[in-house]
Amino acid sequence: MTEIFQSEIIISEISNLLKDDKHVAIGAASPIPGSAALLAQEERKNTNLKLQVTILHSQKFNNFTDGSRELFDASAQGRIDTFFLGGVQIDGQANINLVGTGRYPKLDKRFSGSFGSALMYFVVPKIILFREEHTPRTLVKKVDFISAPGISPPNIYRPGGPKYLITNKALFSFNKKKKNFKIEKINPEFTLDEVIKSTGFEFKTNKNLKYFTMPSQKRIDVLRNLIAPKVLNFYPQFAKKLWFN
Amino acid sequence: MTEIFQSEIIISEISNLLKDDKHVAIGAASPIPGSAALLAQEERKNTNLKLQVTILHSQKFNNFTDGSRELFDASAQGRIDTFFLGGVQIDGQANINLVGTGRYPKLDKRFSGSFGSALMYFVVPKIILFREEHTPRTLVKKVDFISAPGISPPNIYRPGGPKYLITNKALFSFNKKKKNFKIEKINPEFTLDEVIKSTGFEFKTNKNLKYFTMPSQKRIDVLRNLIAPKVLNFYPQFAKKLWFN
Amino acid sequence: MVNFTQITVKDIAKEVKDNCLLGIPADYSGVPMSVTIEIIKNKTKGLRLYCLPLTTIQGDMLIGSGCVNEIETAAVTLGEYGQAPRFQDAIENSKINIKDSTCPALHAQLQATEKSVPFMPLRGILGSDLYKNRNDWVVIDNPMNNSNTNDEKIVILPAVKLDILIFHASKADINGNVQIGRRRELATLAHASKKVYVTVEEIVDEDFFDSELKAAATLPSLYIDGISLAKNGAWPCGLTDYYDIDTNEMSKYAKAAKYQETFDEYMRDFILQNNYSNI
Amino acid sequence: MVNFTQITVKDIAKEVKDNCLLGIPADYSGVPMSVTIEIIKNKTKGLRLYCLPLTTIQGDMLIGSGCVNEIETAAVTLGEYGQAPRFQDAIENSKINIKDSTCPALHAQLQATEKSVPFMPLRGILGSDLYKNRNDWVVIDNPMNNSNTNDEKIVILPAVKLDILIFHASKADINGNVQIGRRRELATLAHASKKVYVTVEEIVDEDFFDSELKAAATLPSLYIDGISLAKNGAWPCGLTDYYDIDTNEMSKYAKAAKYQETFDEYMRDFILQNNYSNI
Repeated sequence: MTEIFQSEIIISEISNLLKDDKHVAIGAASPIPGSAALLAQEERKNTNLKLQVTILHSQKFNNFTDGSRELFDASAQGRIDTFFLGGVQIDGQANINLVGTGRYPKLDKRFSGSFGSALMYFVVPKIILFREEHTPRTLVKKVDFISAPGISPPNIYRPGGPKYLITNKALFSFNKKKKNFKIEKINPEFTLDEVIKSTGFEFKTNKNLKYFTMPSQKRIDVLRNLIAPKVLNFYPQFAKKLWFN
Repeated sequence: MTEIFQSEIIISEISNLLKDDKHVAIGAASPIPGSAALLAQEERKNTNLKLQVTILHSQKFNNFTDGSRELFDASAQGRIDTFFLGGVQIDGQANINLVGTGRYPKLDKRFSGSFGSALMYFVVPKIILFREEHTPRTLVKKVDFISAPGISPPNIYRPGGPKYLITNKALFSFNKKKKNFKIEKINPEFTLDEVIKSTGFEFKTNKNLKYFTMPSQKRIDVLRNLIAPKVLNFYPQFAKKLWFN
Repeated sequence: MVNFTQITVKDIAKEVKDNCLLGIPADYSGVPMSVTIEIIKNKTKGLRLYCLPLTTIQGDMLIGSGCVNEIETAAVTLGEYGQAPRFQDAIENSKINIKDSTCPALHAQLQATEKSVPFMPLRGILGSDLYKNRNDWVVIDNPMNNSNTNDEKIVILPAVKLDILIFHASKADINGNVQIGRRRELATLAHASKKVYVTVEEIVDEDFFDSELKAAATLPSLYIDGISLAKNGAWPCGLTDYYDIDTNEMSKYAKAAKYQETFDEYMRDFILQNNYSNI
Repeated sequence: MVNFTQITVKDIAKEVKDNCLLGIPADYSGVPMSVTIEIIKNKTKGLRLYCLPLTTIQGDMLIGSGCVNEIETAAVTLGEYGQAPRFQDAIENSKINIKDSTCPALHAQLQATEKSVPFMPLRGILGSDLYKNRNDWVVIDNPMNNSNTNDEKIVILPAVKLDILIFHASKADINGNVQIGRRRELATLAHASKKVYVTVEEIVDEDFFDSELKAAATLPSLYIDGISLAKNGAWPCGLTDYYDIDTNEMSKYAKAAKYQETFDEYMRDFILQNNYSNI
């Protein structure tokens, strides 16, 4: 069997999380979620449950025609099942910080900004938090700045919110009522103890803790032969580094 | 000189009212204002002050591309200088009624409805009220239903409002401060007394009262040779009756 | 041949349930007359019509046929062919409820749903009797300090979500995308509707998204629940680049609709000899 | 040949006055880089950038060149080329003010101006620190009874009117209409701007309104105050159907912009050997 890259395993895991979706949207700077969504779409091509994938930074995979506000409008209308958000920091209550570390506004380290998170996190039913780096620096007890909160009081309109968090070490689910993460799957290269040590917040452990599933050779073939060339179109740097170097 | 139709004289008079405009818009069921605007546009074709004419019910003379809300948005933005409104009834305070006569909602006689008047009357700087029929039935003391009010208190945003009222008998100007109409021009076929008798509200008379200006032969030629065929495209019934029967 | 399940005009009409809130496009936006006839044949009752922003023969026929319970609109008119007689009769004799509105309010209420906000502000309106008769509209003090108008009062309008929208368009592509051209109010209507059905003159063997120009004129399939072919589907109304309004038929209708008896007679003929194919 | 007065890129840059509120299109909407260089050469000061909803190299260059006093944005980033270094430096060292926002809020504030209403409501946002740092945003109790959320709190955002908008597009026609395709956010930006200037790759000998399809992809001339030809006007950013982003140049910029000294050096070269014609 050919060597399987770390990123490909995560792509495969994310792809599994999309199985009942009808429409997945991919925002800025999300090559791994984008690849995962296109993979799921390809694998369901000949089934009754087609998957629509909208990749904002692509011409071809963007079926919106009402300008760049349409993603937000369509999401608020409840037409997008899954969206991905990242975070410079993510904390145990699923608050995300895309703005920077230190004391706002004069930050120690400024990052890009909150993008559409302050609406998307509220309205898309299945938000998957994705951050490759899994360290006490990224998964923190409390974020320095809340770009978008993980939970909201009942007098705030909030049909959507966090469902999963996936990193290069583990997959977590989020429990809205208990306001905490539970580990679901672990990268076989790490122990649970190692994951606990690299996580700045407490999370619930799982008696049925599973390992990341190795993608089948068939899936890897689909990914490399059919998906990679598509990704090259709109995330050229990422695709070149992973598949075309 | 050829016979000049009553409607052509009114078209010519309206055309004179558009002289400093940059953009005139024409709404539903307004063949006479539409003809007047196209005439003004044609006569200014080779000057520095071009006139843009938007006729909503035309494909060719409609330069909007944002759907049917664009007229209202563009007007609210202050981009339309002149718009026309009619009325089943118009009263001495320039209130207009497009809904019907009698006691709302069970009216004696129902008409089409208020269209966009309840916004347009507030935001377009020069609203020209146009109603061919000039009788105590159309120009009334008080309208039965206010589709849009002629004046507003200072805590209402209102950059626009009524400037003129033109009928087949007379042209009036409206004074916003004094909240009344003043007669400016009269159709030479009528006396001032006749106009007063056919008007249900009191208006200010004018020492310098003028007659409707007969359009020059040149203007009539432009109207019949160049404008009439255009009007035929989007107000076929009107154009056929007036010019092509 | 096409990558979506084509349905019939009858299928679409069946989706229009009694008492539903039905989106009605203006005369220039593609009037779905072929489906309208089927709705009338189905004896559908209690419809609430939401016009963006007005209706002509479609609304008048539905009202005259007893399908309508309520109408929210800025106008009902036959345009150059005069007033809408069945509408007039229904109002003058209190046969239907009316929510008299104004064009920009009808747009704004759908835009609120498009953005999933509970309301939209709109200027104008105050001082109009429209406001007096709408208990779903609210006046508030402008909470912003950015207005030049002191103590400004402003109307806010509720978000309105349609149960179903039906319109007629020129073309669908093989993937069920529909060409709407400049008729972007159809996009707003679709965004604010639970279900959207479209009749088209033709289905073309291409994907509009393969061309940036065509894509710009497209309502994407993701908002569309079903498409039916219906040649002359807007007749006797017109359709941009396809056919003009049928002036003879409109004059005939305007005359017939003056009285309920002559309207009923007209409708019997109209239904029998209808001009649509692919029903 | 054309029915409007063609101006130059330099003419457009001169319209960008010190301290004005300048509309900044996203990287996918047509970045007016040729004008950006001229603004930098003019040593324009105190600009307030309003990004819809983000900026990449354009904003970073303007900030690094000392032209900017404030930025309202959902993000500044070089995308695949990393963080925006001059922006980071400016924030970390308090050289500019920032109004951190979120994409839909930046859209909604312009839509408010488009409709000439003083504010727009928007859901989300509450519980975010964005809100805490915006004293121009207000929370109100939802005044409508149509919400399923009891005692709902909702944010309202002020209407924002831009002093000037500049973007780059593919084509203008002989009457000064500009093709924007699916980039309809450019229409919203234009509707909400006092002045609008456009650079284009080419001016074509036709009127877009002669075709319903082309008309649908058009921003009408009535919103446009001046047009200049600028071949490769978005370089090193890309332009749909014309050219892709210049990956080499972007990498080079991302590296150089890490430090002010290397940025300054880069900018000296960039200005001298710029790739735009028709300046």
